[in-house]
Amino acid sequence: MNVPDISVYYFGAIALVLIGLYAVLVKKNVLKILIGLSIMETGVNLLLVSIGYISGKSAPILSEGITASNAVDPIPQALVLTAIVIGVATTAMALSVAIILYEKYGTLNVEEIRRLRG
Amino acid sequence: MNCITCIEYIIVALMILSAILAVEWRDLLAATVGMAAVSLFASILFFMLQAPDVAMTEAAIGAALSGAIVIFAIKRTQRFETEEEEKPGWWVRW
Amino acid sequence: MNAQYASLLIAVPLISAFFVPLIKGFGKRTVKYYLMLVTLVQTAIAGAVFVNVYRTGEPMIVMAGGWKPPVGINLYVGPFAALFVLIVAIMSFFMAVFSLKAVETEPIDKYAMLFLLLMLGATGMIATGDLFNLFVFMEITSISAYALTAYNKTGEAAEASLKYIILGGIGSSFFLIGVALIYGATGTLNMAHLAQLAPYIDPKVAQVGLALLIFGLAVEAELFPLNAWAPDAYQAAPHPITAMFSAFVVKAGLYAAARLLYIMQNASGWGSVLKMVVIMAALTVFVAEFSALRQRDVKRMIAYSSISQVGMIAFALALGTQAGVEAGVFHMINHAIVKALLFLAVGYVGITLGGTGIEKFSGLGRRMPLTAFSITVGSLAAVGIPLFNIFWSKIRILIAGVEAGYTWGVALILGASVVEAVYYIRLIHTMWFGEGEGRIRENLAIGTIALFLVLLILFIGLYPNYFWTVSQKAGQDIFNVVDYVKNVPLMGVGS
Amino acid sequence: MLKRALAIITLLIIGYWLAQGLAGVPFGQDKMIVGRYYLENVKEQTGAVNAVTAIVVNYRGFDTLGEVTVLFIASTGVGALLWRKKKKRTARAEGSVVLKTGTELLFPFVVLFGAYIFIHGHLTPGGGFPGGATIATAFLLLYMAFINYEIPHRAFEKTEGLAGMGYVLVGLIGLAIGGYFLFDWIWQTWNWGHDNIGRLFSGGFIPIIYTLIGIKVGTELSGIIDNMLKEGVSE
Repeated sequence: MNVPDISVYYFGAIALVLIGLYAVLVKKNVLKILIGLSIMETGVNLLLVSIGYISGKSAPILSEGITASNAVDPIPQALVLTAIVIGVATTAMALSVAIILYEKYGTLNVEEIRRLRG
Repeated sequence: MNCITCIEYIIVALMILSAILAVEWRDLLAATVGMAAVSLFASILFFMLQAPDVAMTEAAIGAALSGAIVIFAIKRTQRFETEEEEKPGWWVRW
Repeated sequence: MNAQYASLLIAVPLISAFFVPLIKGFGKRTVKYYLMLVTLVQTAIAGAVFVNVYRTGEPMIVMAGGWKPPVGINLYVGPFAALFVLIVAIMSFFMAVFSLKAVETEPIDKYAMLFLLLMLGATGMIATGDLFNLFVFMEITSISAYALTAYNKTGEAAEASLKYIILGGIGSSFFLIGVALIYGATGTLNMAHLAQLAPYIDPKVAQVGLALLIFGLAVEAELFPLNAWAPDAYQAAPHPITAMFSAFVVKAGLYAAARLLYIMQNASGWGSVLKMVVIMAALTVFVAEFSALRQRDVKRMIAYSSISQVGMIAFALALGTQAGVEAGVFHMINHAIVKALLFLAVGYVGITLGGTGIEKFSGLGRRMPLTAFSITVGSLAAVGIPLFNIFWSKIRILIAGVEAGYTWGVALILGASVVEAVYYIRLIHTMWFGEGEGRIRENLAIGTIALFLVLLILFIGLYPNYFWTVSQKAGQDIFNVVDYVKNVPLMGVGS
Repeated sequence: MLKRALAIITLLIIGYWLAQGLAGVPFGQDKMIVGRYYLENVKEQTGAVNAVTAIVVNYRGFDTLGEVTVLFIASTGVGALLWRKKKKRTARAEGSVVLKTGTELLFPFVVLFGAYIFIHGHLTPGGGFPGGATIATAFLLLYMAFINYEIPHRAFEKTEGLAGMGYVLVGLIGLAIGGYFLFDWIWQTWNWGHDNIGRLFSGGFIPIIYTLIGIKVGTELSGIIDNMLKEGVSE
């Protein structure tokens, strides 16, 4: 079993994805699950940006002497801008559903909700 | 190992630590703060990865606003997690 | 017709949805009629696009912003997309008519916006030719679907929606990791360009990336480990929305998965991903049919039946042969018609009699003869009786499966069909021979739509060849990647 | 405990699998194909200095249209789900004097700063989304400082719809003038601002679209905050 050789950014991103997934898998509280999902999304965004990074080059804003040959890849950054906004949209949607759940059942624990439904 | 690399390591470590705390804390308000901290550290990392646009957006939307709406939701529901039993994966059961 | 005008398919629903806040002051009925009008306009545009594509035989390539494909985003309205965009528009129109009667929960203006955007998302998913754009449209579809699932604001609806959100969130994160891997390995996001570069991707990256993409889409496409949300959401959503889920939202996910699979067919490690999809599909069929058997609620039972049919389509699409893909597309069309009819009729019963439990259906043949007749035809078609449309597509899937060497899968589907027959015949028996009296007047508009769909089922059942040639063309559009790449006007970037 | 251990083992397997895939995509290396084209041509083709903005609004403008739609869906959906016949705010504690005075003083400046961020999106980092979020933060401050404050709902909803329609209309004008949906007609057909790249009046339709997006995002996020903060009251 060989250990894959990855950089610290990749490691951080994968760690965030796994921690978020752990919360989604194991936790019972709805809001905790949603916090887990949000952490997962942050991890994915970090992964995307670090894939576009090129060592020793600077931000893709082509003023002040920065030319096309020494800028990092702009596409992943554009994608992440979109992904962040989509993430907050999902979170807002999910939270309002959680509020309805709490109003109907008086709890946020998913096991209790299941029991109350019978 | 120069200084920049060691700052990278420290920030990644802090980010993972706050993620773990955000998942483990029973107090949801504290967990939300942990989630916002993850976003902030990620935004520093974005800045170090030469992505200032993303760093700004993440700080404004990922850390501030999504933290704020989670706090509003907590205000309308309950603040503490109840004790839990061992039955993972409610959402995969039919 | 200038190919760029196909962009109206996206622009018209979008601008109409943004227009709704300005007319909401005129009252509920206005908003509902406005919804009908917009879907009708969309149907007209989709019809024009369909006629154009099938008459010229050339796909319409929309280049957003005037940039040529790998630089800009393109929409690829080929034979498949033209056909399904039309189906999406027609079904939306029918369901907009049905919403007149079926949806009374406030706020209607928000319902209309979400309805239009759900239609827009499915249209975009089918038409797009760019990997990340596919993700954006997937999110449009799924977020509006989350909101519409919980629209009734009952406890069940909220729970179903939350399940959907959690699974969908995991799915979209996985999809995005897949996009990151594929982008990192190729440096492009355009599907045609990806197809050209696929053979040069590192095999491990290609395998992991493609598996993640398919895994992410499996939530929308309702494949086995990720479809736990589907029955709950189908049951809890407003009736027209349930029909839309079954008729085209899931199809958009299936199509996207199939398109990505065949785009990457030159990458090494492709075969193993294909096998994974076949196994997931077979499990979907099996689990869903046996769960359907023990349901007491008719809407939920039909939901399970719909999921099992979706598994069959996924099985056909993942066979990796041309016959399989064509049969899968034919089954998609038939399934859309049959399930739209069934959910329409069952939903109508639900709003008139106040529930969809099996006891409400007792003696329905005497109480609401037209509705009962539609449900009967739909059930018989869903089982796959000869003379009805699904028979033809099912038998083609089975033949394609045997040819591709998946005899165990074919045996499983045949067994599942027997189970399906059991519960549908139980339903028909309850309707025609159960107790129940008191004739109820049936709504004319809904009756007309139901009759139209019934006639369509019978027509395809008797003369399958018209639709079979259309779906053959659409299937070749998915399967024949060489033509796909040739049709997209790629500009040479990089080398 | 057993289930938890099982979950952790599954996660580690997934992580190992992902890491193996990622090992094939080395960190810090130049993998650009399309990205190189953008960097080389961005100034002549779009007039923007910030390549990310040019990609977001111009080259991949279709994605951004979808993104705006997603946020619109979220605000509509939150509005639909938290809809009650009668709603009112339930805050009990008034903000402190510092918060109230500070908010009164800062509010115009925060809004102005948000506007600055989205108008200069083609020159500096930022753009419509962070700018809109900043504006929403200003309204958030108002909500926190004053118990009875509410945004003007009808006006905000209409602004939201109009800004969205404006974006699609700009795209449709492109279809009419240049023949392509979301075509940059200001820069490529009318050739406005070609001699002042790097200053405010350049970048084709990017400032226009980012202004529309900024207004839309600001109103939408304020609407979400408003819906989250108010609870239904029974009569």
